[in-house]
Amino acid sequence: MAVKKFSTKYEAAWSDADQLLLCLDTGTWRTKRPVVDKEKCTYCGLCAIYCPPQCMITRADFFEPNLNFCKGCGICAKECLRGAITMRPEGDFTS
Amino acid sequence: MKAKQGELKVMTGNSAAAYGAMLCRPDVVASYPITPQTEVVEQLSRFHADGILDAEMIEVEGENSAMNACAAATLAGGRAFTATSSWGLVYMYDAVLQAAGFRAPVVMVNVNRETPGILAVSSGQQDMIQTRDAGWIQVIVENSQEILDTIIMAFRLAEDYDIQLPVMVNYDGFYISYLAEGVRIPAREDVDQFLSVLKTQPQRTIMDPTRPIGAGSHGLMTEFMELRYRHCAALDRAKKKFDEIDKDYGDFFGRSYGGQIEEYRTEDADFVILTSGSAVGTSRTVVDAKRADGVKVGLVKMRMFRPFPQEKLIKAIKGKKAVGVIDRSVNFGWNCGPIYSELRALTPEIGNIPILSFIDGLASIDITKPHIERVIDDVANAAKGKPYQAVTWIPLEERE
Amino acid sequence: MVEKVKKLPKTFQYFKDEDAFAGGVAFCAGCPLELTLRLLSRVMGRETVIVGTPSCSAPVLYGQNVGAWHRLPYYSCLMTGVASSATGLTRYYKKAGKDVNVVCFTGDGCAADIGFQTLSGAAERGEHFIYVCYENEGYMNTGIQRSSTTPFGATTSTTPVGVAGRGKTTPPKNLPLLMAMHNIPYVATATLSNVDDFARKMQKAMEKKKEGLAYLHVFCPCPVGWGIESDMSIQVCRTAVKTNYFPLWEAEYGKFRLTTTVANPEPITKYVKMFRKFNHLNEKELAVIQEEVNQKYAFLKHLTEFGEHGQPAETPASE
Amino acid sequence: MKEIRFHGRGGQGAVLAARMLAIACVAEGKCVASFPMYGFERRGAPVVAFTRFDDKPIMEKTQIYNPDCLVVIDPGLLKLPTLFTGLNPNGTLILNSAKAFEKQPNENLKLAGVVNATQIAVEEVGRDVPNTCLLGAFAAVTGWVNLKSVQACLSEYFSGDILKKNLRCVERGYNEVKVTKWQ
Repeated sequence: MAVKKFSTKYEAAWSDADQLLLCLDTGTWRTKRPVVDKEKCTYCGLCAIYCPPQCMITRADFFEPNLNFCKGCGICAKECLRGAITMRPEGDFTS
Repeated sequence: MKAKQGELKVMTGNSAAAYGAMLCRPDVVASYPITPQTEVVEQLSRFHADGILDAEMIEVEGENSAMNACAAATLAGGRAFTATSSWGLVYMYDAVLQAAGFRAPVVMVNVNRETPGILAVSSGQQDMIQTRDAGWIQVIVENSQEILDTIIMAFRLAEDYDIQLPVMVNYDGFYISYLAEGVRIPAREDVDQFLSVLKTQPQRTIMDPTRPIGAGSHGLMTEFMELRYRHCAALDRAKKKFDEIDKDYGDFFGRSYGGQIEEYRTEDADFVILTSGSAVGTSRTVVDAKRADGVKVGLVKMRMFRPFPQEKLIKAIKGKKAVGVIDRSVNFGWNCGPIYSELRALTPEIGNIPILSFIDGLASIDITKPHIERVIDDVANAAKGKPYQAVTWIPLEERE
Repeated sequence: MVEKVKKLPKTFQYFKDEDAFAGGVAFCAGCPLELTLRLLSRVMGRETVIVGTPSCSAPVLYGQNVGAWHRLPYYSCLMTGVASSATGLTRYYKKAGKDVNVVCFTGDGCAADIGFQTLSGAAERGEHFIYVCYENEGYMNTGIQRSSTTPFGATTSTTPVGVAGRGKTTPPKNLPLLMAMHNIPYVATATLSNVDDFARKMQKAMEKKKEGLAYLHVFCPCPVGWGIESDMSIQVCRTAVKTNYFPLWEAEYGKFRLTTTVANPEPITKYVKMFRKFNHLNEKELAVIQEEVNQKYAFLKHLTEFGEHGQPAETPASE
Repeated sequence: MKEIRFHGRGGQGAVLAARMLAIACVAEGKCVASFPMYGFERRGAPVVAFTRFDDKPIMEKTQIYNPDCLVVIDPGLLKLPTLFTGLNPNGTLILNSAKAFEKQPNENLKLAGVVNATQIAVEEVGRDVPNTCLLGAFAAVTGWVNLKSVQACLSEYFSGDILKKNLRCVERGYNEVKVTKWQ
C-alpha cells in the first residue's frame, strides 16, 4: 500500500517559522524567581542586556522579567549594580 | 523542432564533461583536482578565463568543500556542478549523503578510479559502488559523446520538480577520461531550449533569505520516515523520467542512449551478457563477431545503476537461458561482482537461470576482447545446461 | 528614591531588529550562547542566513520539519561543511545579485578542529561572509570533551583527572590569532561582559565582510561544562578580560588593535578559581597558565606594533 | 580500421601526437578514438598512446594489442622486448632515429620510415619535441592521412611563431623520412 498523505509540507527536511514558531515554556524550569525592587531600579538596563533569554520587559521606569520564559539563571540579579533584583525561591509564590 | 547539428571536435571524455557542464550554464562550479578527473577542472577554469562560462568558480581546498558548496548553492536556488574521482569521492562522502538527504540537485561527474586500501592510480568502478547507498541517482556512460549528452540530461533530471535529487555521471578513468573521440557539441541555444522545460515547473523550495526557512531540519520519528519515503519515491520516479528525458533528447538532438538500459541484439538472443562503462563498447564488437559465428548472444548495457532499473532488466532478461555479468568492482562480503549480486535479487522475476559473475578490469586491467569472448563462451555453456563457475576473476585465471 | 536615568543605555542603539528567537528555547539556564545568538539576531537583523552545525546551538537553530524556534533563515551542516556551505550560499547569492548577510555560527570544536580546513580555505579565498565562533573551550553538547582550544590543565571527560591524569596536557590553539594570520579584512575577539564592544564588532564585521571573510571569536563560558553557577556567566567573561586571559582585540588585514586595555591585570588565579574544571591545579600548574597568559598577551602587544599585512606601523615602536 | 600505437617518454609529446593524428583523421571524415595509458604524469617515464581510425564508429575501448603501425618517438625504446609483440603482418614502423635499420628488426615489420626528428625539432623549434615531425613522416610513409590534414590539426594546439616552426617540422618529416621495405 502506498503512502498517500504526508504530514510534512515540503519534499525535503525544511522547517518554516511562518508555518509554526516553536516555543518552550521555559518559565517552568525556574527554581528561583527574580524579583525587581522598582524603587531601587535606576533603569540602567544592564539586566535586560545580559539576560540570556532576553526576557526582561521594558516598562515605563523599570524592568521586569517575563515569567513565561525566565529560566531563573540569576544573571540579572548578579549584574544589577544597585542590588535591585533578588532571587527568591519559587516555593514562596503561589502563581 | 530539431536542434542544429553541433560542431564536431576531437576531445577527451574529461573535456566532453567540461563542455557538457559549461553548456548547461551552471551558476556555481566547485571542484578539487584529482587524477584522472583533473582535466575537467582545468577545462572549466579555461572556459571561465575565456569568458565562455559565466559561473562562480570556487577553487576549494578539498572535495568535501566542493560538495558542500555545490549542495548549498543548489539549495539557494542555483545550478551547480562538480567533478571528482575515487578518494575524492570518499573524502566528500558525508557531504554526498547530505546532498541527497537535502534533495540538492547537484550534478557531479565521477571519473571511476579504484578507492583507498591498495594504492592504485587506475581505473575501476569501486568508488561508484561504495556510494551506491547514498541516495543519489547514478548513471554510467561509455564514451565521450555520451558523457556530454548525459550531463545535459542529468541537469534536467536532477532539477525536475518531481525528482529534486543529485545525479552522479560515472565514466571509467583513463579508458574514457583520456579517450579522445570526435564529439558533437550542441549549440548553446539548443541546450538552453532543452533545459527550458525546467523553467515552466513550480519553484522548488530554496533558501530564500527573506523567509524564515531552514534547510536540514531535525526529522522526528514518523516525519523522518516520511522524508525517507519521499526520497525513495523520487528515486523510483527518476527511472521513468530518465527514459523520457533520453527520448526527448533523442528527438531534439538526434542522439539517445536507451534510458535506463540499452539492449543490443537481445531480441532473439539465447543468452545475454550485462556490463557497463567502457566494457560495453568492446563487448558490442565481440557480440557482433560471435553473432557472425552463429552464437545467439545479446548485450545489456547498464546505464542507470541507482535507482536500479529492475523493471527494464526483467523485461530484457526474462526468457533468456543464462546471463553473465561483468563487474569492474567487487562486492565485499559476497565475494562476487556488485551488479551481479543485485541482478540476482531479480531471480523470482527472471526465472531460475544461471547467472554468472565475472570480475575484470580492476586497477586499469584491460577488459580485452579475449576476456569478453571467454565470458560469452562460459555463459553459452551454462545456457546449454552445463555446469558453471559462479564467480570468475578473469585476469587471475587467464594468467595461469 | 533613586534618580531614574529614563533613557535606555547605549547598547540598545545597536539593536536593528527584535529578537528573532521564540521566548522559550532549549538552552541551559544562564548560557552565554543563548545571549550571543539573541544579541546577534538583534544587531544583525532578520535577513541573516545562519549556517550552523550539530552543537549546543543545534536544538534551537535547527527546525523540526514543520516549525522552527526562530525566524532567521537557517542552513544546517555537518561540522566539516560549515564554511564551505556558506561559500556555496554566498557565491550563488552573489551570482543572483542578492546582497545577503551569511553568518556561520559554530563552536570552537568545529572552527578549530574538524571544520578548520574549510574555514581556513574560505578565509584564503576571501569569501564574503561572517564566521562567528563561540568559544566554550571544548565539545560541550556531547558531554564536555576536550577540543584543541581547551586550556592547559582543564579537566574534561576525555582529559579527566585521576591518579595519573592531570587534565589537558597541552596549551590551547590560539584560533583568533591563526585567523588573523590569514590577513583577512577583519578578525576580532569579543565576550558577553563587554556587550557594546561585541555589538560594535558585529556591525564592523558586517561592513568588512564586503571585502572578504570576517571572523569573530566570542568567549562563551559553559556553566555546566566548566562547573560554575548559572548566574556567574557574565562575571566569568569579565574576569577573563580583566586577567588578560581573554584579551579583546581586533585586526584588519593583520593590523592589530587592542579594543580594551587592562591597566592592572589581575592574577590568573582569580579567574581559574572560579570553576571546577581547574580545581585540581597545583601551584606549578597555575604558574604554567599564568606564564602562558603573559606570553600570549606580550605577543599580542607586539603584534599591535605592526601595520596592515605585517608592514611596520606608521609610528614604529621605539628602539 | 587502422590501429596505431605510440611509444614515447613523458614530455616528448606521444599523447599529443596520438591526439593530433586523430584530429587529422576527423578532418578527413573518419571516426577516431585515441587515448594514452599512464598513471601519474611524469617527465621521462615511458608512455604508450593509442589511436584508432575507421570509416565507421569505433566501439573498442581496449588498448591496442595488434597494431598496424608503431610510432616510436624515443629511439631508446627500440630495446623494449615487447615493442613488436602483436604487430600485424605487413606492419609499419615510424621511428625517430639518426640511423637507418641495418636489418629487419621483426619479421612482421614490412615497412619502416626513419627520420631524425629530434635533430629537425632542435633545428626548427629549438628543443627536443620530435612529435610533429614524426606525424609528417607518418603521413608520407603510410599514406593513411594527408599532409594537409596533419598540418591543419596543428592549429588546435599551436599558434603564431610556434605554429610556423612546427609546420616546418611536419613538412621536413614528410620530405626527409627514409623508407625501408622488407619482403
